[in-house]
Amino acid sequence: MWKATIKVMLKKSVLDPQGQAVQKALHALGYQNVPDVRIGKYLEVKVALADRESAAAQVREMCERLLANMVIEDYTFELTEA
Amino acid sequence: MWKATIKVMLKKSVLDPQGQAVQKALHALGYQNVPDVRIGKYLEVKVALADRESAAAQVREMCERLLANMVIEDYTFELTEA
Amino acid sequence: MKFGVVVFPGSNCDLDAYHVIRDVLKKPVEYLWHQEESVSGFDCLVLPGGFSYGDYLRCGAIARFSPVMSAVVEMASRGGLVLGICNGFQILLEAGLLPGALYRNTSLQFRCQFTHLVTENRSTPFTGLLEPGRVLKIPIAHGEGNYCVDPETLRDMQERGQIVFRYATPEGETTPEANPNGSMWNIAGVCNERKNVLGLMPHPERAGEAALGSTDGLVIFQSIIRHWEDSR
Amino acid sequence: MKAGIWRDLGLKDSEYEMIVALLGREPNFVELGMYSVMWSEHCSYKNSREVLRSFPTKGERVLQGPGENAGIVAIGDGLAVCFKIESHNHPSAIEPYQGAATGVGGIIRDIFTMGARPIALLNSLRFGPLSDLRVRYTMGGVVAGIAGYGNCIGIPTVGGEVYFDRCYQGNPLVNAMCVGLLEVDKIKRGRAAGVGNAVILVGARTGRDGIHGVTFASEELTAASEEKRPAVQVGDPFMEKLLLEACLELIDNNDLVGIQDLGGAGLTCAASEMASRAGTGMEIELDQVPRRETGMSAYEIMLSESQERMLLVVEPAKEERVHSVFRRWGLDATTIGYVTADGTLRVRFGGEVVAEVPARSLAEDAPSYCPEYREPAYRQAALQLDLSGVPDVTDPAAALGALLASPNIASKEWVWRQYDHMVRTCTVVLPGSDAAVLRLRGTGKGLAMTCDCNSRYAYLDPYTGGKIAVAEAARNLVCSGAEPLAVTDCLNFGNPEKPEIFWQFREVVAGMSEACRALGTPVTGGNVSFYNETNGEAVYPTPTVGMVGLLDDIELRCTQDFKETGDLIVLLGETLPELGGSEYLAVLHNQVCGHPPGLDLEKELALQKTVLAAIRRGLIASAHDLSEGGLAVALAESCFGKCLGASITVSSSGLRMDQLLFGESQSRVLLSLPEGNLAALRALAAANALPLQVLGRVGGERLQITVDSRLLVDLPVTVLREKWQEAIACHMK
Ligand SMILES: Nc1ncnc2c1ncn2[C@@H]1O[C@H](COP(=O)(O)OP(=O)(O)O)[C@@H](O)[C@H]1O
Ligand SMILES: [Mg+2]
Repeated sequence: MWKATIKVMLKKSVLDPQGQAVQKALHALGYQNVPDVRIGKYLEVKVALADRESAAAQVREMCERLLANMVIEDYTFELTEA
Repeated sequence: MWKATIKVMLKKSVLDPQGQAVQKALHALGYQNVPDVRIGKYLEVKVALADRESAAAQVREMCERLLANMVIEDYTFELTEA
Repeated sequence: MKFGVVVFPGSNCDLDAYHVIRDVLKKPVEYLWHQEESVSGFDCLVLPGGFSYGDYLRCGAIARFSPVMSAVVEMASRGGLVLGICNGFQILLEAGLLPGALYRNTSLQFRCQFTHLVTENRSTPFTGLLEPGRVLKIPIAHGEGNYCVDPETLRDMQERGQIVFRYATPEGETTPEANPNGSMWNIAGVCNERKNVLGLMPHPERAGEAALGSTDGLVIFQSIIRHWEDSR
Repeated sequence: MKAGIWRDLGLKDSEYEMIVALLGREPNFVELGMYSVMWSEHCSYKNSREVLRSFPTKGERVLQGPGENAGIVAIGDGLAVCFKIESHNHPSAIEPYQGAATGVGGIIRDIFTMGARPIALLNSLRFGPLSDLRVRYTMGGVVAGIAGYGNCIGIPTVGGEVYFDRCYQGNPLVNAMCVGLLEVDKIKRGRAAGVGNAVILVGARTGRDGIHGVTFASEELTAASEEKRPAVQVGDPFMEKLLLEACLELIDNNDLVGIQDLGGAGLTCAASEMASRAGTGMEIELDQVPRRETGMSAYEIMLSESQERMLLVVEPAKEERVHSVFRRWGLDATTIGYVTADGTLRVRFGGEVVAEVPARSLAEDAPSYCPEYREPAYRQAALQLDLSGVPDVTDPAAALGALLASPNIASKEWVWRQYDHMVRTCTVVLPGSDAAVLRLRGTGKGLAMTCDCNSRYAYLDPYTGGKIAVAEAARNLVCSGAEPLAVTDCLNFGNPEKPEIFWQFREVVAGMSEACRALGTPVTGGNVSFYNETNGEAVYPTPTVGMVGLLDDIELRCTQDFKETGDLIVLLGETLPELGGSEYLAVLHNQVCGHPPGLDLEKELALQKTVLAAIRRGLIASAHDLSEGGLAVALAESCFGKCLGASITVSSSGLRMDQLLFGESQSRVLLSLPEGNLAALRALAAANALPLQVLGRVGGERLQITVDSRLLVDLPVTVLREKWQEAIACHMK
């Protein structure tokens, strides 16, 4: 069994209105020293497979098919034994 | 300058409808070997401070004040020099 | 008695709350810009529905830091009446004026529809005029109205009468089918211990005229007015 | 200039030569980019302009016809209604949520640009069959995107239509309509008048998104589209809400000389159109444009289609006031240039002039083409329908159930319950009736609005299909008690460079024009969306008609639901032996063929007059237009709202049973009314020479249809309603 921790972020070129709004809010709260905020998704997905290789392949496939929207998002992931 | 990567997740005791829906969708796509999915937020926040200690303190404060809702969410973060 | 309707950037039911108070209930009402630091002169504040700050991050999370909110908190602590509707409810939760949290509907979709409500506590300033057993028909319109609180707090709230409205069938039964968003215990609206702050997801201001399909929302505003008059 | 580089930007060789002739020199790369977007089909209407001239565009009430950002029609009391529909098909095909969301954002800007407060949204959607996974993903995303934007900005989405057909599988249609309200003396136009006035850019910062979006919209979708697509735009409805409030505040104070949104072709389009309309020029300093990304070139800044931006022209004396209003709303506003007298759009960047072209040449001088046209070969075969090979319906109850569960007829509640259709508390007829009705506070009046098109008809017979789209929209308004005012249209077609497609286009527009003339509803604006093809297969010609109507007395509004047990049920109009192009043939016999129903505009007018007069006299309890599924479906739908049964008896009088129950003959309306009002209704119908048939009564819990004394349908309303209600939701689970 593997646990994949997946980060899905908007591509750099794509507007992140949420990140911008949060950055502004942080400034208003007095945290002027925050020059950048980006907000994405974080997923923990368990996969019942024995070897790391095939787990990685499946996670990659699941990301591209469903978990990330490849038109506007990028993803990265890590695997740990679970 | 530090980059904080922050994960905000619903507390274990709180039902995660989005995680459940994604799990169902993964099963429908044929990934029956996925016993658990949890979904949260992932934030990248830059902080212009010199030492790690004060950066960590500020990130913690920002999380508790704004970035996470401690009633239903937990957060963890990591700092890397940026 | 004077009402104030707080306007946050992104509020959009401010207009509707203002309209029902001024044109239907014929009571004095003014808008209050979120940067206002004083709320003196107002007897009841309404935090209206909408998408303050786009609902980015979490609903109500950013708005609760607006300058006006310190004054709202202060007014609430003096026993002043505060009514949070939908996004306003979310803001009150984020500000800690009410217990619990609201998150994604279990359907993961926005829902705009009429719901029916039963009243658990008829002795709050907001429910005083409700006849026993009356079921209110009031619409909801939200994507994050799933109320959640830890079990101990829920028990305390039940004991203290802080659960005010629950989703029900038209006949008044609080069945799972009548629950539009997955809320714990079908909760639609709660108040604070002192009962002077109410938050609810349904929109009473949208149920103020027969042309809109229901006038059941009026009783909430009328109760507020009666309570204020009685307490003078 | 590298030979042929213009071709990569979508310009023909002859167009490049025109540009050289206009400038008296070769354009530089920035200039070439500007021409390429302004002369794209999307911006210049170069293939459609001539044909569109046949639309009637004038009328007593019309204050603004085509040519501005949206049309405007007077409605009395010093008020006017402003409305427009626009497509966002290709972006929605690639990224359903954001594509649809930004489509909504764009159409809202078109409305408040004119000085109007947006009060309602509608949408017309078309997808492939719901059995397809990708289609369900697309539909889910599109609906969520429309909801995400409209709900957040606080404008109710009150109506629309949704259809499913294989022809839309790879190329869904997403048309968004916005309706706004304004005072007649506050109309704003996109004009850069007044030499020396400041040009101010407000709203979101400019990024690299959507560069060449208009060129993309002017090509067919192919496998390569994935790579070619411009960076997809992400909408920010919160930003637009602030922008909307700030702009309306300034307009209300009369602080603006001109205003225009930045849509397709971004700054290039807004600057050149505003200058061109006013006969002025403009000088712009790109260094001043606030940017979201580093290292952007002049080309990118001029062509960016970043959302939620507006361009304003302001007198110098009012500049500071304007800036302060935006500051209060937390928005960036930057003076980026000024209006000049010489008609030239001059762009500076990094201290150099990077573009210098006549503004008018960008906005007005695009070539106009008259593409070849030819009747498509499919047509003669498709029009053939030999009914002798189609057995008449043997189990009408089962057929009715199948039709009610067909996604094209089934309840669209799964869609509209995701839209906030109540915000602003003016929606007095919610989604689910023939048209939505909004009250106009403080006047006692109301507006009805609808979107309609049956593209199957338009495919089989484009001329008739165009006519019917207009007539059906008007009929839906009339059934709500409104007088139809005017039309906005979204013409979705395939590649106009194919003679068969252009033939469809010409026929449809001719049919629509005829209907608009006959019904007195001029066209005040619209949008043409060509190149709706995947791998060479075009969608059905789909001329979506958006229409707005006026109710003088909001109390006299009408809905399609039966109201009272005992009311009489009456059919106005005539059922003809027609079955071609019907939903019945498609669902029960898997055939799309035959002549669509005919439309006699005189009869249509007589019908609409009668219905409107009857509703206005308060004679009518319910009115429902007969459309897909014919009489039986309309009857069932009228039962559903209040879950009231009905019992009717009809005689077949020579018609086949399927024609009688499910045929889609035009110009028919199903009414219910108290028995005491029948005589007055008869008199009205007789005065208009309109056939009237009393069919039966409202009441009970069952729908019963008797034909020639045989009880053919006898089912509980709840059973039928469940099929109808659950069909789409079941697919989308
Ligand atoms: N995409 C949509 N958005 C909002 N409302 C919709 C949508 N599609 C359909 N509706 C509503 O559902 C009802 C039925 O639609 P439709 O069958 O197209 O009506 P009609 O045939 O009378 O034009 C109408 O009230 C319509 O406005
Ligand atoms: Mg219909």
